[in-house]
Amino acid sequence: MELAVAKERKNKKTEEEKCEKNIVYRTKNLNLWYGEHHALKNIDLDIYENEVTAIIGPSGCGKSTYIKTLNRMIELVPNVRISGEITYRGRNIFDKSYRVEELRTQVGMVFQKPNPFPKSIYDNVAYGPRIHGIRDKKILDEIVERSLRGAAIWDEVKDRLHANAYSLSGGQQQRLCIARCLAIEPDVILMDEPTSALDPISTLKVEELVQELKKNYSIIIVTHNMQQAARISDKTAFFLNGEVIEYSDTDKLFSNPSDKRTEDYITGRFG
Amino acid sequence: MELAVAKERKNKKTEEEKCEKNIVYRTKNLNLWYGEHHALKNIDLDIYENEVTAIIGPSGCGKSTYIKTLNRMIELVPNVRISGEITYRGRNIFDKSYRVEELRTQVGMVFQKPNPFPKSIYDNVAYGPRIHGIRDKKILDEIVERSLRGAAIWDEVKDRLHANAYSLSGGQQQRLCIARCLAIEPDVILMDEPTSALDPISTLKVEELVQELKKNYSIIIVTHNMQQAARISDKTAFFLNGEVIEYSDTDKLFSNPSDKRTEDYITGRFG
Amino acid sequence: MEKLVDKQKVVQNMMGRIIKNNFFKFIFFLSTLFGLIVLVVLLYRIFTQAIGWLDADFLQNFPSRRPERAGIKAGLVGSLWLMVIVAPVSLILGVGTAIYLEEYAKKNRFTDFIQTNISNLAGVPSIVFGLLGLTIFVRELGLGRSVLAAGLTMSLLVLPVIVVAAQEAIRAVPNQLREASYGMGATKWQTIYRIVLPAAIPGILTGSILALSRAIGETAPLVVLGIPTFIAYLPNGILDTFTVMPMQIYNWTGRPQEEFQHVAAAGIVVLLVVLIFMNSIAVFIRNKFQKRY
Amino acid sequence: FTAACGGGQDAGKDEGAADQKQLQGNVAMDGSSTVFPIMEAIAEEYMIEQPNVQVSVGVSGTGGGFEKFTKGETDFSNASRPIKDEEKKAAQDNGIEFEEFKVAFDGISIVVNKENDWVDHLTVEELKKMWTSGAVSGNDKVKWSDIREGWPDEEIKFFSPGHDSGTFDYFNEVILEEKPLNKTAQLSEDDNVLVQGVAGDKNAIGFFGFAYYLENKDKLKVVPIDAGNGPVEPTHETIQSGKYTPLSRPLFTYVNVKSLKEKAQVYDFAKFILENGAEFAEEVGYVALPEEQYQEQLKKLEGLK
Amino acid sequence: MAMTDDHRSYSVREMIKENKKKQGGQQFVEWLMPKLLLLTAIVSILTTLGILFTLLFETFIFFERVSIVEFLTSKEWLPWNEEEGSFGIAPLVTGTLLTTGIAMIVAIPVGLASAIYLSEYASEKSRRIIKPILEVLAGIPTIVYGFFALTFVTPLLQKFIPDLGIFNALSPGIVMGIMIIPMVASLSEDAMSSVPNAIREGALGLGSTKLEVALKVVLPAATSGIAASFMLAISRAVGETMIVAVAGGSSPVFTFDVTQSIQTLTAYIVQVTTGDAGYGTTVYYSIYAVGMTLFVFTLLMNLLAQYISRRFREEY
Ligand SMILES: Nc1ncnc2c1ncn2[C@@H]1O[C@H](COP(=O)(O)OP(=O)(O)OP(=O)(O)O)[C@@H](O)[C@H]1O
Ligand SMILES: Nc1ncnc2c1ncn2[C@@H]1O[C@H](COP(=O)(O)OP(=O)(O)OP(=O)(O)O)[C@@H](O)[C@H]1O
Ligand SMILES: [Mg+2]
Ligand SMILES: [Mg+2]
Ligand SMILES: O=P([O-])([O-])[O-]
Repeated sequence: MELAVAKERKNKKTEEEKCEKNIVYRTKNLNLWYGEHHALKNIDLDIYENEVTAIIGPSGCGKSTYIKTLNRMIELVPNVRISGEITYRGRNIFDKSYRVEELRTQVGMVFQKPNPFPKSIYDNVAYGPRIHGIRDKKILDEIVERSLRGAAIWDEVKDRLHANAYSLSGGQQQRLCIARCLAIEPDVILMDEPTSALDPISTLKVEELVQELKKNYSIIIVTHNMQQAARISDKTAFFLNGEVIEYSDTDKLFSNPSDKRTEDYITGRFG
Repeated sequence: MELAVAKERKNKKTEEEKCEKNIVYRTKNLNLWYGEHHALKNIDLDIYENEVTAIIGPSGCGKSTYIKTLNRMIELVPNVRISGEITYRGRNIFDKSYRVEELRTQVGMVFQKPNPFPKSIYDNVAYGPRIHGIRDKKILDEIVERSLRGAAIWDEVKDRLHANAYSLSGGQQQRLCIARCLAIEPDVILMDEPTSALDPISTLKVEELVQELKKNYSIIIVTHNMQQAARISDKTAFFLNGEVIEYSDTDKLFSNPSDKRTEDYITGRFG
Repeated sequence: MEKLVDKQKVVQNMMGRIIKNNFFKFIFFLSTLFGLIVLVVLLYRIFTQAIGWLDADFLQNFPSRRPERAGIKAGLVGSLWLMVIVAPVSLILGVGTAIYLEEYAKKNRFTDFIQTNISNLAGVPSIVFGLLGLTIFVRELGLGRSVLAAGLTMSLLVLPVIVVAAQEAIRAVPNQLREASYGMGATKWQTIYRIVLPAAIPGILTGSILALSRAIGETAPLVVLGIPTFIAYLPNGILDTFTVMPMQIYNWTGRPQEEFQHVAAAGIVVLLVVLIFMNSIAVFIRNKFQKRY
Repeated sequence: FTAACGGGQDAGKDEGAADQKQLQGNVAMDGSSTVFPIMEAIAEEYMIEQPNVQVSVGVSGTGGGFEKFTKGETDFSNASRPIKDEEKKAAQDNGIEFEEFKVAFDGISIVVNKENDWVDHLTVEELKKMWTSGAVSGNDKVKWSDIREGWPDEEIKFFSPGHDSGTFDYFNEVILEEKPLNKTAQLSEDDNVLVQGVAGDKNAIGFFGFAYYLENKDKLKVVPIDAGNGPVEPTHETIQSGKYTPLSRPLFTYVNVKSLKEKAQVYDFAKFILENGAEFAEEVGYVALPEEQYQEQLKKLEGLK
Repeated sequence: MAMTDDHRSYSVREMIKENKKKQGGQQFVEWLMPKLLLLTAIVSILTTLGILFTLLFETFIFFERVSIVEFLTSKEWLPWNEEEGSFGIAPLVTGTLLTTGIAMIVAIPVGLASAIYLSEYASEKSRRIIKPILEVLAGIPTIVYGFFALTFVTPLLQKFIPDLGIFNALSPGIVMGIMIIPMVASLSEDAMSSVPNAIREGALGLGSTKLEVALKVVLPAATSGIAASFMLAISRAVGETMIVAVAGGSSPVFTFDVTQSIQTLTAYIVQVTTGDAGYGTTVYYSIYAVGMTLFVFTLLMNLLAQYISRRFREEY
């Protein structure tokens, strides 16, 4: 098992602080095949509460595959075969009795390309609460406002809540997607390269938002941008060819990688 | 005007070596609008013969727009307006009498995503020579072999020249596209993020190939990967918001950028 | 390295290739124009024949032995009644089938079979559907030559077209939207009902309206069903007998009196106006709700 | 007369129901396309008198009409020939009783092109010779000169209604005597198309219903037929009196006796047909029966009530 | 738990949990909908079965009276003669093939050329205007085309071909072709537009003219979609009724002469259903045999189309 880490980086961690953090996700010996293609190999990884965990690695190494497995979104792909175990808050997510809708209500997801619904801004955010049976207009209004505030986009859209979401810029769309995700108050938020389709300024905004959100949520973020991982995450996992090569505190991984391949990657030798 | 540079980097350049290189492309005060959107602003840039010129910059800064203007591919986009001048080998490419087909025969292009034709490998490479009136089977065979060798993919495909190009892997497809481009013996090769869709190993191969090709061709390459620019190019231009912020020898630009924004970018402060 | 590509020749060839391109561009343009010209000729002939016969009376009158008294009312209203059945039945069946095939069906032989069967039905001549409707709806189910029997026959006739259009529209909804919905913990049906269908509706409607306009112009299957030609009353319900515009037009063109040719032309104009109206709705929907994702 | 527009609804108002009981219900009629114009006219007028009765007239052809009639799907079936034995049997099998009524005469008119100045009349034999396949030295390419001395040495162009029409059926029976039709004949189901064909070709000859000739008198030349009593041209008089033989034929409507008995409107409509058939037949280009025949049939009808 | 710093009166998370307990109805809907939708999908199968049932039953009776060998091999279709009638399907098939063939000779080149123009040359704007106008052409009732063929095209053609009969295969064939142009154009255009622009750019980047891109790259890449549009067009032409019934004549003769009057399979069915033939006669049953022939024909066309589109399916 990994050493638990204190939230403030650069502080010296003491043995006593170990296990101060709760484990949200525990992955044990996970293997995944797309048909014949072995995309994830013996993954062991623990994700901690109220931290930002970054997953980095070159294209095709399995980052998206892994993060999609965490909320069983991977099951939408035909011919996927999985072995091993993932527990979320102690419960095996592949359990028959675990309804996938329930899991996904707890675990929100933000995607690489902003994907708002072709509806109004308001309806986008209210979508989640509505499908979960919240109908009361007043409560919905409140949820929408709070979520949009939470995603730091309220001020930009408050005057046009009923405009179509596609009238927003890419960066705004992405924050709207985050707001949509917040509206059902998930426990964990998965983000798959949430800024790769955004301009630098929007990227900055989203990054700040992630920092803000981790107070209340556990966040797992896939990124191909190492600087980004270094800037915003507490822990980083480096994937290569479907394997976890290295997983440790972000500071340590970037300043003093223990594996040669990690070093090659972060110094731009390949990828 | 920029200082001319000797081909071997790290050598000290002397004043006498100035202008040793011929200018292939000269861009003067180029402006470009997509409808209302001002995408390129007052671009001045000279491209030298038998060099690799890299263009870097964050997403949306106009890299692709610029490179597409060089072979007038940009004209395929409706509502594009251009002012200023680009001369290729002394001739204004926007000249009425300058046939766009002729220009593009001189200036090959490799795209971000490999885009082979849905034909056999052989027919892909033979396509260019054929449309230019070369019918002789023997000459075609020779051109195909030479181009595939030139793109360092001959050994991998020589036994299945008549297989469909889409049976190749992404990296092979990209090299096939390069071979296709070499087959008409262009003078300049434009490459728009040619490796961004490839895995690390294929990327490496393409990078080596670029180094090899610059002996015979002038190459302009767009990349979002700064390490790549540093590794393979002689000159680098840094674009931001449609402007050229800095253009100089690659070594200089990366080790000692003269603009604060360049520095911010290459140190990963944004983008 | 010796050059295999002779630049000189390449440049020499260039002019010929460009001329060829321009020549063919012109040919292609003429071909496109050809269809349009035929349309103009056709419309011109019909309109000049119809002029003077097409007035408010024509729209308000029932058929008559006297050409100057004959009107399209029964056919016009009958065609609309036909739509009352065809639109909901074919839409529900067509969209239901499309959703099943695109969202629920597993890739297996049975699904392949349904798919093959649908594309095959799309090619079955309309007159064969007439035989089907006559046997099953008119006779076996005892619906007689009613709006219902004809409507069901026509629904089956256009069903494959609607299924295919709806499938394409559903397929065009980006997967990311489905993923986003599932990601919120939505169930499959919630996702389909709240996300996929609304996004696909413009496409579905466009295809369906074009299919329905085909149903409005069809004659052959109704001839086989034995839909009456002379009717001087309007149907009160879906079990009443009725007639449609193409049947009336068909009858008028066969009459001995020259004047009926003009009546027929006037009928064609009315039918065309209805069709163009429907097509413009389709075009409007298509342009207005162009996919923005 | 345009005042009568707008259908029956308001027309019935002033005539009132003083002497006549207002009826209700449906009358379903189908069958011959030849009879259709007469029935259309009758139905149109009938519905002015009885606005609450809904009469529908279909055009499934004589055979198609009988198919439905013998299954009990219609009350009336119009026919341009008498019912056939198979159809009678089908009716019997389905327990359908029916009665036949004559409505009018049609005179099948033989026509040639306006510019044809050589044909003054044709005998039945000549007709038979030219129209029957292989009757002229085993050849279907018949010249005018093959038919009568002195006529041009040019090939005749034949235009005939399609094999499945009542008109052809009758021609087939009385002229061809069931022998195959000349194979060079152009066939169409649409009589207007035949009119155009004959009008457009100097060497053409064709035949179709009297109404189509009447409407196109100016474009065509009708041929008097000699059945042994000298050439007779088809006119109202010659057709009605039976002088125009053998090409004048009766048109029928068949009524379902059960409907007649059970539905007042069917009986009433049948009566209306017989009372007004003469007038409307003439109006749409057919020839009325002699008056006494209508009277006889009305009596027959009353007997069925 | 979450959002502890937020001053709110309720927890969405709690509300969702609360609601989950009452969501039996939702689960029932989830269970029910696929089954309902499957039922709608089965309607299409029932339709085919219905067609087969309708046709087979009466076709069977027909073949009790006429030998299937005669039906398939005889070159004479003389159903009207009670005693010496002959039921060889060949003349109707050749009539159908002739008109279909002519229609294809018109529709395929013109339709394809229009598709190329619309997809490769025309601007987005003109495409948006022209396509719907062409669709109007496809929407005009076929009976209108029938009279157009008879009263306009035939006389026009007679000026060039004096021997042309008033009924012939040529004129309705051409008009049918015109009617089908939009279908070929529209479907082929769809197939060509779905060829990724990247491939087009690749070719242009090599100095190709637009013509070369269209003919040497886009067309081959869109083969399957284009072939499918041809197949559909053929099916449509084979099944077309009113045009040939009006302008083609009703002479079932075994001929390949396009200037002659012919009869197609569909026109025969219309002739009999609107005609004089008695119920229960062999002629009556023959329309079901002819209908069956049409059905089998379109089935074969369709299987061929599927084979072609599978065979030439491009993966790009
Ligand atoms: N649906 C699929 N079917 C088959 N193989 C797949 C599928 N999705 C991904 N793969 C393969 O699995 C491997 C891992 O893919 P994955 O998308 O997880 O990579 P990634 O690390 O997210 O890359 P990127 O940075 O490009 O998003 C790749 O080799 C990919 O080709
Ligand atoms: N066809 C177009 N119509 C309108 N605007 C466009 C179009 N193509 C690009 N743009 C805009 O022009 C700007 C420059 O785009 P360009 O594609 O050149 O960027 P880039 O530097 O190549 O970015 P990337 O790294 O994402 O490829 C962007 O703001 C983009 O949104
Ligand atoms: Mg990924
Ligand atoms: Mg770009
Ligand atoms: O329709 P007919 O039977 O009279 O030809």
